[in-house]
Amino acid sequence: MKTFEVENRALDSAAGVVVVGLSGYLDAHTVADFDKHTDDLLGAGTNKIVLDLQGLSYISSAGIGALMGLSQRLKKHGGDLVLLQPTAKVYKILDLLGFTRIFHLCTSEDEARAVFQS
Amino acid sequence: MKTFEVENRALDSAAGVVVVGLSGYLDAHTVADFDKHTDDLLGAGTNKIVLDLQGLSYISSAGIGALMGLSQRLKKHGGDLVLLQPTAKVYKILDLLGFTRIFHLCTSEDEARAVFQS
Amino acid sequence: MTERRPLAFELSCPADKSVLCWVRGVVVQSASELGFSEEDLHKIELSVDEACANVIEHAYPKDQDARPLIIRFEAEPGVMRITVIDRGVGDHGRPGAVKSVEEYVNVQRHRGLGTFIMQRFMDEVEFSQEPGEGTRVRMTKFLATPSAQLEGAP
Amino acid sequence: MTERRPLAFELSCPADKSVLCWVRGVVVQSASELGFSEEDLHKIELSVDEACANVIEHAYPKDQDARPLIIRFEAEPGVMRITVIDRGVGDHGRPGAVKSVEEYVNVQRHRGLGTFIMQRFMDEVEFSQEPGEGTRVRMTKFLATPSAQLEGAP
Ligand SMILES: Nc1ncnc2c1ncn2[C@@H]1O[C@H](COP(=O)(O)OP(=O)(O)O)[C@@H](O)[C@H]1O
Ligand SMILES: Nc1ncnc2c1ncn2[C@@H]1O[C@H](COP(=O)(O)OP(=O)(O)O)[C@@H](O)[C@H]1O
Repeated sequence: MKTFEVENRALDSAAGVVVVGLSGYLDAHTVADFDKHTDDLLGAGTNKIVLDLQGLSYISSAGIGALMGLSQRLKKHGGDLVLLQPTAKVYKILDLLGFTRIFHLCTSEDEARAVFQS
Repeated sequence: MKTFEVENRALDSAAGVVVVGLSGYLDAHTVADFDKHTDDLLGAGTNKIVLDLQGLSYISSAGIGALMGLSQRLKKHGGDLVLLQPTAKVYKILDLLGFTRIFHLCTSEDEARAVFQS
Repeated sequence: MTERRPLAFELSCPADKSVLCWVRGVVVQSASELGFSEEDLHKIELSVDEACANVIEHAYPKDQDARPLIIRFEAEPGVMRITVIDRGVGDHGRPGAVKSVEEYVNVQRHRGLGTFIMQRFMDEVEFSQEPGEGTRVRMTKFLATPSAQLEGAP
Repeated sequence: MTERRPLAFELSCPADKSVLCWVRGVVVQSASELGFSEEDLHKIELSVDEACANVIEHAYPKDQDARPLIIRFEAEPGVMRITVIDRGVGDHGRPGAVKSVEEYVNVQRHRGLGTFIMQRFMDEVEFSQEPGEGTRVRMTKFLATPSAQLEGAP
């Protein structure tokens, strides 16, 4: 049974921005898949990622830590991480913990694109 | 927390038919409420009951046994029991076990009323 | 994507009628992760309910305080086993289940429907009991293979 | 109508990452029966996940086969207690949780967020451990009274 999936969808290959869609739940169990996927992207030179969270139903500290680590690595390579449209529940979790102050959250792909143009 | 409810709604007081609505689940735990309620009705002289099962989400052998007992007691007093509009799940349970051959099932109040007029 | 490992767990709670709804919820949630059809989930829910209701009603003397109800759940590829265990009297000499709904209806004292349901809805049901050691009901349900499901379709 | 009795149960399963999703499901189902708000259910779900993830990741030596994870759930009127228990090393001298998200972000090695979450989301969190006896994390959550809920509303 599938519990977590991560897949690439190019947003703007000219600008080097990759949209990555997550679905299912991101916890201590599934985070290894996420790490492997994003390692591969970084290894291929990607430094700008929009994480589409519309399909993500849950995130725990393991997942938040992975987002954190990814964000810091992208920044080190001159890029950035944008979180797109978290579900109400994932937004609530991030917000209650204070992570909405830390992450770059967007509500539309246009907004996400603009982040990387500025 | 409410897990089961049973309440009277008169259908046709002239004809002496009482509609009883069930909601929640009818199992070994909640069946005592059902028995008490229907005992009271029989004590008050009711012998024709339409059990509206639209709100019933589950039934186990304890509940089926109670329906069975009620049906037989009503018949003994010259009346009958009609089951109205079970949910798909309750219908499935009754049907898989063969109880749709035993009980009188109706899909509308009109149909239920007709049972008692014939 | 991450795949699930087979699930194995044990629940233990007091043998009180009020736990039935909760037990059903846990069992259905767990069985649904294994991919059982909705109809099979109904069958599993009802069978476990019947086994637990029997523990609650029959296993312990009325005045006994400690009344454990234990539900063991084991999944392997294609098969789920649920064992319902009590530490009760265990020497009941189970009066055989009814053979059909018609038999149940005609018998004066309505009994034996619980066992009928378990045997009808599960693929294997084994009872074991030792006087003073309690009762175990071990129920097995096989996952229908895709082809078996096709054969079953209208 | 039939009222629920307070729920009390114990789950035990192997401390394997794959059980986390299932444990969350059981705990949320059980806590929701007690009438917790959706937000409180999120908090409970995450806190239990963190405590269990710690057992899975930290409690047992890598090569140990038997790795029990035990979750005890007790409800009394207005309060729920969940205790997460392991039989592991138990002598970890828990390195204090971070004090804020900003501290967590700035620290090089990202650790301590789990404990931060439990302490932030539950009303009481008590750790106890004995070398060789394992760890217990006992978390308490009070049901908001209707008036407290009103006060919390915007
Ligand atoms: N766990 C148990 N401990 C002791 N006796 C039991 C247990 N389970 C079942 N029994 C006995 O077996 C009988 C048959 O059970 P069942 O088929 O479920 O029908 P019912 O519960 O309606 O009698 C019960 O009446 C009881 O005497
Ligand atoms: N059940 C446990 N058994 C052994 N050590 C534990 C246990 N729970 C937590 N720890 C220790 O406490 C530390 C802090 O845990 P936590 O705050 O959840 O952060 P993290 O898991 O990110 O390190 C862990 O790194 C580990 O060393």
